[in-house]
Amino acid sequence: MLDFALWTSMALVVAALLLNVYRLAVGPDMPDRLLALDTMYVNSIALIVLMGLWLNTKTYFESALLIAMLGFISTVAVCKYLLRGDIIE
Amino acid sequence: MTLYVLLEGLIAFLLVAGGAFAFIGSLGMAHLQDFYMRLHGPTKATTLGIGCMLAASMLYFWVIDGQPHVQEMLITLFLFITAPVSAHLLAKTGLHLRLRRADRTRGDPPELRDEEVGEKPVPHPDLGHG
Amino acid sequence: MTFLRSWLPTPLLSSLLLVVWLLLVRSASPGQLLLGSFLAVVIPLATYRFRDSAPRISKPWLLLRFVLRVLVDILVANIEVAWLIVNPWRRLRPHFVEYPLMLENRFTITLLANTISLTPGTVSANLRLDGRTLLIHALDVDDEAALVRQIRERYERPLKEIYEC
Amino acid sequence: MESLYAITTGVLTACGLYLVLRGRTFPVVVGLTLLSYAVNLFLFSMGGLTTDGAAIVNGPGGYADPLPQALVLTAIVIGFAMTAFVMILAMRARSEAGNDHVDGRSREDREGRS
Amino acid sequence: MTLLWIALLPLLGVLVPALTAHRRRRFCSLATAALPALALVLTLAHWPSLAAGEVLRFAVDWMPALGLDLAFRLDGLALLFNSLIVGIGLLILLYAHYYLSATEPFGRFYAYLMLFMASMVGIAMADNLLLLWLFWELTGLSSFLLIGFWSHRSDARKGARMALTVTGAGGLALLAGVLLLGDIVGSFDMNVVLASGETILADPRYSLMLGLVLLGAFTKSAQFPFHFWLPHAMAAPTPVSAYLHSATMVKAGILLMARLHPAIAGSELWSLIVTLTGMITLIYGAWFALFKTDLKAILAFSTVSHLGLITVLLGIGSPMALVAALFHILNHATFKAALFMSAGIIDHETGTREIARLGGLRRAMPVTALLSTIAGAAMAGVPLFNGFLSKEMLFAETLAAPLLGGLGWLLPVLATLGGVLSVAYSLRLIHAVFFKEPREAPAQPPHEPPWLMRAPVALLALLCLVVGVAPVLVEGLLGLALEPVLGKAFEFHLSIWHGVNLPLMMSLVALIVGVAAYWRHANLRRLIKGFRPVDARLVFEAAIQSLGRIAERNLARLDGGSLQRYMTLLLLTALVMGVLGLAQMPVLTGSKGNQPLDGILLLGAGLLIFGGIGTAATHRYRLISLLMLSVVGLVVALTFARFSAPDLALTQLSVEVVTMILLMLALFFLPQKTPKESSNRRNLRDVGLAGALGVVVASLNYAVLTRDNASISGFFLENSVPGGGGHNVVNVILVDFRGFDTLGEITVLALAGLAIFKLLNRLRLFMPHSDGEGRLWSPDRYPAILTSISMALLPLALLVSAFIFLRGHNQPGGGFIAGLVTAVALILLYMARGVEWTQQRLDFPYQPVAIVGVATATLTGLGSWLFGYPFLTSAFGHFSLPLIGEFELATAMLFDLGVYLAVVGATLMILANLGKVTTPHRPAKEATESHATDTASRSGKEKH
Amino acid sequence: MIAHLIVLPVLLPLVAGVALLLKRQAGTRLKRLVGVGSTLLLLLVGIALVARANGGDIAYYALGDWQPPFGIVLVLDRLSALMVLLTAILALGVVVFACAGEDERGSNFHGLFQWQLMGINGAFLTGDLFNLFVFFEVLLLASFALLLHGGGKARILSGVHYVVLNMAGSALFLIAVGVLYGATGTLNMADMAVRLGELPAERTGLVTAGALMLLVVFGLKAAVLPLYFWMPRTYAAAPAPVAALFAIMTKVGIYAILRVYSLVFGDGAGALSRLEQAWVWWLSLGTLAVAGVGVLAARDLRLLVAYLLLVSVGTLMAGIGLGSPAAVSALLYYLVHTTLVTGGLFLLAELIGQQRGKAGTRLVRGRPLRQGGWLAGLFFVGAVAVAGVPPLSGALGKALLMASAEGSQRAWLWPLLLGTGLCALIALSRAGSTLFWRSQGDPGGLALPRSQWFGVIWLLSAAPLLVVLAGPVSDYTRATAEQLAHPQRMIEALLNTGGTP
Ligand code: NA
Ligand code: NA
Repeated sequence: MLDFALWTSMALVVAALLLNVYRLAVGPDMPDRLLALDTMYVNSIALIVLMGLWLNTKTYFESALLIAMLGFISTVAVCKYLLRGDIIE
Repeated sequence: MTLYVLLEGLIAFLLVAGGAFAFIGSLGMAHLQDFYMRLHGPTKATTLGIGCMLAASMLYFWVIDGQPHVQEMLITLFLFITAPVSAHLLAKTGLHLRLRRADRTRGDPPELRDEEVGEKPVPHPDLGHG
Repeated sequence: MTFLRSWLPTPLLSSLLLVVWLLLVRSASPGQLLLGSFLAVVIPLATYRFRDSAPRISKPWLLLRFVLRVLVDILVANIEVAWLIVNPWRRLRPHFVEYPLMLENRFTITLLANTISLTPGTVSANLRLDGRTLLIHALDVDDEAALVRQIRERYERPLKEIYEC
Repeated sequence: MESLYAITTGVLTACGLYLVLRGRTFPVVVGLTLLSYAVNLFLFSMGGLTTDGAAIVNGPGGYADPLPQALVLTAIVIGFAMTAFVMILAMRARSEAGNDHVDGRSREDREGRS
Repeated sequence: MTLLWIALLPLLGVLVPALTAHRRRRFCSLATAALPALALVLTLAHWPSLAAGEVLRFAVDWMPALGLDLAFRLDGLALLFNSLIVGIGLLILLYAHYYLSATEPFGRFYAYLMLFMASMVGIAMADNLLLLWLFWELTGLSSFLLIGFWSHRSDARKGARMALTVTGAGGLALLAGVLLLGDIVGSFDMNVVLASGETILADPRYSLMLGLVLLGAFTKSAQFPFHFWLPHAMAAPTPVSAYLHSATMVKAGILLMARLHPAIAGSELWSLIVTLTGMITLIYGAWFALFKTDLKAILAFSTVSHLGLITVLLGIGSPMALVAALFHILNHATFKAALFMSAGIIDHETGTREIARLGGLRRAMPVTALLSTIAGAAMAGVPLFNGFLSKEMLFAETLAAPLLGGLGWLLPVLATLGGVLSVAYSLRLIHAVFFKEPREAPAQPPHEPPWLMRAPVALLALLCLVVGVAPVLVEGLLGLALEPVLGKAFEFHLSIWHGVNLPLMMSLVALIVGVAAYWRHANLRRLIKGFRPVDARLVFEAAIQSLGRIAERNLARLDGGSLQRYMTLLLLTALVMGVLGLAQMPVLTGSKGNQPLDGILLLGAGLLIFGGIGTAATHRYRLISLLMLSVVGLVVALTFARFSAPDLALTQLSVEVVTMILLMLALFFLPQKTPKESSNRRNLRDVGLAGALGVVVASLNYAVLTRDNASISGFFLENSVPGGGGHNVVNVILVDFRGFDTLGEITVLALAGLAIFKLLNRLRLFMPHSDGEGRLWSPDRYPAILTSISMALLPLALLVSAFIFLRGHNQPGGGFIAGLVTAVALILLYMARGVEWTQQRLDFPYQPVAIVGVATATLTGLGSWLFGYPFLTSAFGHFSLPLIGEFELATAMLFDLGVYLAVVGATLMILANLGKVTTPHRPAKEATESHATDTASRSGKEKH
Repeated sequence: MIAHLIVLPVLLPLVAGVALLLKRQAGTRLKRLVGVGSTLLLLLVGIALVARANGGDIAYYALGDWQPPFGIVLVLDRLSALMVLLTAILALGVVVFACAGEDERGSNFHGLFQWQLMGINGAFLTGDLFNLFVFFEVLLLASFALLLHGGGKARILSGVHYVVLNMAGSALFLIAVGVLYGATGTLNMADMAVRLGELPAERTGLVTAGALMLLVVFGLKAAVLPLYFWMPRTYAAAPAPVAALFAIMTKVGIYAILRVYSLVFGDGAGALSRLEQAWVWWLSLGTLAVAGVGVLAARDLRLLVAYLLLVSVGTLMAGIGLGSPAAVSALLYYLVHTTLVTGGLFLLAELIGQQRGKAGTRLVRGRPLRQGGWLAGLFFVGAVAVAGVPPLSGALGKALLMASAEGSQRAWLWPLLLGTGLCALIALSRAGSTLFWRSQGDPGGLALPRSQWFGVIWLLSAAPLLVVLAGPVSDYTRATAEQLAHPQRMIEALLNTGGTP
């Protein structure tokens, strides 16, 4: 049952990532693409967690933690760039 | 024994639910009509989806190791701190760029009106590019 | 007391840090407790200069209640939004809502804004420069006033209560 | 799996190199970054592709080759240092030359010459 | 040992004028003369022993690897030449003492002269082929300095360069020839070479070697067609001309031919080339000497002619011809030096060397006139003067030479023609200057020069006369000199009268027709107007200049200054190399088959390919391209995680964020879009090239991945815990097994910070006030929500980085990642709160942090010295404290702390400094803004 | 200290650099003292290393006490000792020269300089392929920073080319190292040599690809024909002391080729043995030809010197292409000569430019030089030496190399070598006569400081000294070449117990 759930979940996350890619490619505007990228980051946390479950290891916990903590900073930087141009002012 | 079956079921449920939320979040992002609406999916559904999976992971390792694993809560904590911020900034950026909203959207925020207060009107030197 | 003040200016933050540390190292051995406490004291001191004068929490127990309420809201309302997204027959009624803020402190406003963003159906889209109005984008709203009222009662008031302002 | 991996590094390398061959500094820097990703993946795989074998020793087990990992880590950091430098150099070159062509010559210059 | 002194004394003599130049000229001249005079005395002192049949040699090893020895010999030939070189050199010195004007830097002049003398002596005495070549080239250099002495004059500069170029080229050919010769013989030792004539002639490389050596000799001795530099060398001060073109420089080639005669002459080829070249030169030089109007030019062309004469004799190569050659070397040196010096006196006194403007000087300067007439007569080959004797010997030898078969009559006829011409030009020279009435009276009446200035001329003229009357006097010297040239002793006798024979007739013909020719000179002139020689200098200059132009054009074609072209070349080279390797592989797939694929892997690969191609395809829209790049960065991190590299995943993730921020910061000051410039063809070509290399890389990758790898890594896995005290092998490799790499790497990082700091110094940037679409910037400088969150995040981030740092040795993590996390958290503050606010609170300089990091790592490594271990040896131990329990301390942690600090410091140096530069809120705000508009308007012109 | 002698050439400049960079605001005098002092010490260390290596033993230093092939080792043999000493000699002249004020024109000169030396010495000493990469990067980044010292448009723009090409080169390096590691499983060069001896035939192509790509990288650093284009302009634009120091940077590429291909792809490598040689040979000839053209075309003294450096690259590569111990010995002798002399010429060009005012180093009529006599004398020495005209060192080096060519090699090498020599002669005589003779107006400029004179004379005095000491120097290079021709000795020293740790 767990295996099935794991694979289902993975399939869903994969599908989610593909949707992100779609939005990233299509746009139409910069914030759309940025949103797609940001979501991709978050979804990749899911991917890592699922991998940890699959391999039965906690080695990748920090990777997920780091994405959660730092992933949004790229988004913030691009937003700031679009808003103000100069991101450190 | 039954406890384990129950737990396994719970874990499986959480996993699938998490996957489903993540998917729906991205689905919303992919197919809703305007940027402001697309923003909603990832901000919440995805975050919740990750939360579910993390819960599943916590439970799973708890079961496997026989001792509590609550580390994953930290990831959720960070996500809850950061996700709304990126959503907010994205929305702000969308407003700043005056992205089109769906026609039926109600409310007329001044952010989306034509006149806006900005800084000195010096044209960008690269305007001619491209 | 002054000793405690100067070494532990933000007890709540310090305890949060200690908890996080123990979660991180997945151990509550005396050694880790000691190390965690050390970090929980040192880090706030080191980063003290980077904090604006944060509002003091007068009623911590209310904070706990608030957090739980938000969690539940997230859970419940998310299902609603999921349904909104998935359901092909449903026509969404998006709405830009201007929300007049009662809170004045930036930090608490941030908490409110983030709460609004996390709870389904709403994203705080712009905090106006004057800090008085929050522009909210709602995914599916029937009654603007009801939304404003709900936010006010459910989130803003408790926050005001928690922080002494 | 190995073939897919190899194709991927190949494609990334090609994309990076294509950008490196562009005439403006920014795409070139982006290309160098992309190239370094590709090269890191390449170097990383020189010890083979191992699933579930992080080289954290505790007992016996099939571990991934840790040496290429250490090399790649070094390469990532050096690559970052280089990228940072070249990016800012490109900014500086733009401010000196007035344009961002890799040769510091504007289109008029180049057309005037040839 | 005295041999060494003879060779070295003139060389030391270079220093004397340099040291005494500040004294009075008389002192300096005398002092300069002392050492060469001593050398001359020493040389002559060996005469008796030479006469007794000895050959004196001296040798010490110098560069055995090359076969170069410091070896000198003193034989008859060297004696003859040394006497000429040093003897005439001393006379020239005396003459120059009066010749140079008071303001000229005589010390320098003397030094050059001495250098030249030393190098000539070296050629004469070298007993090693390579040593000979060294001195040979040194004559070229010193003559360059001498000819260009009046450097303010364009003709002097050009003449000097021409002489250097032509003789230098010859010298290079000579080097090749000498190396070949040494290779044929197996030694550069002159004795061995001279004794190996037969081996040399039999060697298949003989003709090539001969050609190269003769090229050297002919260029130096101004043989046709390399003669053209010589007349232009006349731009030198007259003492120089007198020296270089009578006794020395031009004789070097002759000397070389004479020196190597036993070894390389003796073939048909030699005779043919040398004789014919000499003959052509003889006629050519004489012909043009007749039509020159500048005194020194006449002398120059006559020199060319006389060198041809000597060459002819060397080419004929019979014993008497060699005697004649040596004899004429001596004779030519005397009369030509005398004539040059008197030409200098005339120039000095009248201010001109144009024969048209001269005339009747016998009245004003009778002594000079007499001396010049004597020397001129010698040059013309008038009986009773020395030139007559050697010229008659030439006639005799041309008659006897068994050359050219049926055309054998040609040589004597041409020789006679040469004689005719030389009579004519000598007569013209003397007559026009001293005897013909001048066309106009000179502005100042000329005087006789001081008698000491005239003394050298007198001495030489006297020699002409004495030798001409009593050639017996030089028989001994010539005999000695002949022996090494001929390779054996030879008995001969010089006399004035051989009876009435064909050579005498030829001399008479030469005299009579020569006088007649001068008589009808004007008609002849008209006759040859048609084929006046092209001015060699102009041709040479034009040739050199067009060489430069051609070089420039070709270089521009080759190297257009285009990075794209360079990069294409680099990649093409790499492609060729890669393909060459792959082509040698019988099969690409190794023995280790593919592992199974799954959906996640496909997705990952798909995302990477999407991101990569997306980055490339959207590169003209830079921000989008960046987002695509970010996808690649993220998925690369996931790939690392997927394939068991958590440390790499962490590093990649944090570097990715920092890179992104960096690129955004930079992009602000660059155009937002790339104009479409490249043609489709070029794009296609680039795609092809990049794609091909991609295929190569993929193939290599695949080939390695499908093969087993017997790596040394087992050692690391085994020793990580017992030897390095850590469970995370990657980290132990980084801080211990290969800590030296890491030390280098943090140095690189710190260097990047320093370099960027340098780059940002006084950087002038324009600040766009609106974005790419012309939209104004948002007025919200520091969005409040971001502000609050960045502050809330900071303590948490620090805690996490402490966690990552501390566990690094045993679990994924370590100093790098911890450092990057800290830095990113701080950068977030910069983004959220701005430079001013943050800087007030982070008020320490970053450079020391980075450097302290490097220092910490270094000092940790140095610590092991205290315990007698090599640099970077680690130590660790498990300790136990009550309450806390067991814990581990390792020096590697200290090393890692250095890494942490270096990363934090360097990253902040890079990003924060970059942020600061671009921020208008600085003390120098006004200045920046004026710059900004400035640059903005400038950049505005850049629109396409 | 003696036990750690081998690591000192890296540590000394590292520590000095740290000290200098730590106190950015320290007084100029103190910085100069530290910079010059450290370089002086480095010189002593270099001498000690050469003295030790000259015994003929090969020693190594195992960093972290991890024995080869597992840990990183520094290897001391005649070649590495020679290169370190050469670097120190060059550096001393350069750093003293810079003390005249060039060091104050931008930030952190002395610190960066020391780290640059660290990178160079590390590259010369390391016995590990990846560590070589790291040191390449150290010296590259330091050189980037130094190149931009003092700013200026030409520097920045030539810097872009330099940096971008070198970064691409670094990527290639990593690929090559990766392939070699993938095929052999080791990074230690001696160990790699051993493993190549037992390499299965089906991997030959893989290793060939890696080795040849590595050759591209080294060729890029060495500035050989299709890859040299970054060099002339970059060097011509660099500040004089930096350009002079750069004289050794191309030699790092040459050194790397010598080291890697003699050790790893030596006789023991079977089919892979000396696989670089044919390439190097033909490319060197091409380089010589192009460099000759460049020399003729250069209209600026600095550019001229840069192209002369390119000539020397071609000459050195030809030595590698010839391959015999005699040729390698010749190229090493020539390498010492050309490094010091071109370094001196770069410095000299700066002095000349300073005194010519507006005309700078452009080869056009300018004002006379205030100290023209001395400068002209030094220029004469440098020019004679670099053109390969007797009686200075270039001539001997060139003759040595020509003599070492055999058979048909001569037909290619001799004409080219002699031809470029002639080009150099033409160009230098033209340059000299324009700079020192063809002047008008009154001399201007200030008298030059003593330290600058020292720098130039220190470096150019190599030209006569190498002639006077031609015997011992060529004996040493000959022994070095023999050592390189027998890599087995090094392999034994490193992998058995032969060496002293
Ligand atoms: Na979100
Ligand atoms: Na800024």
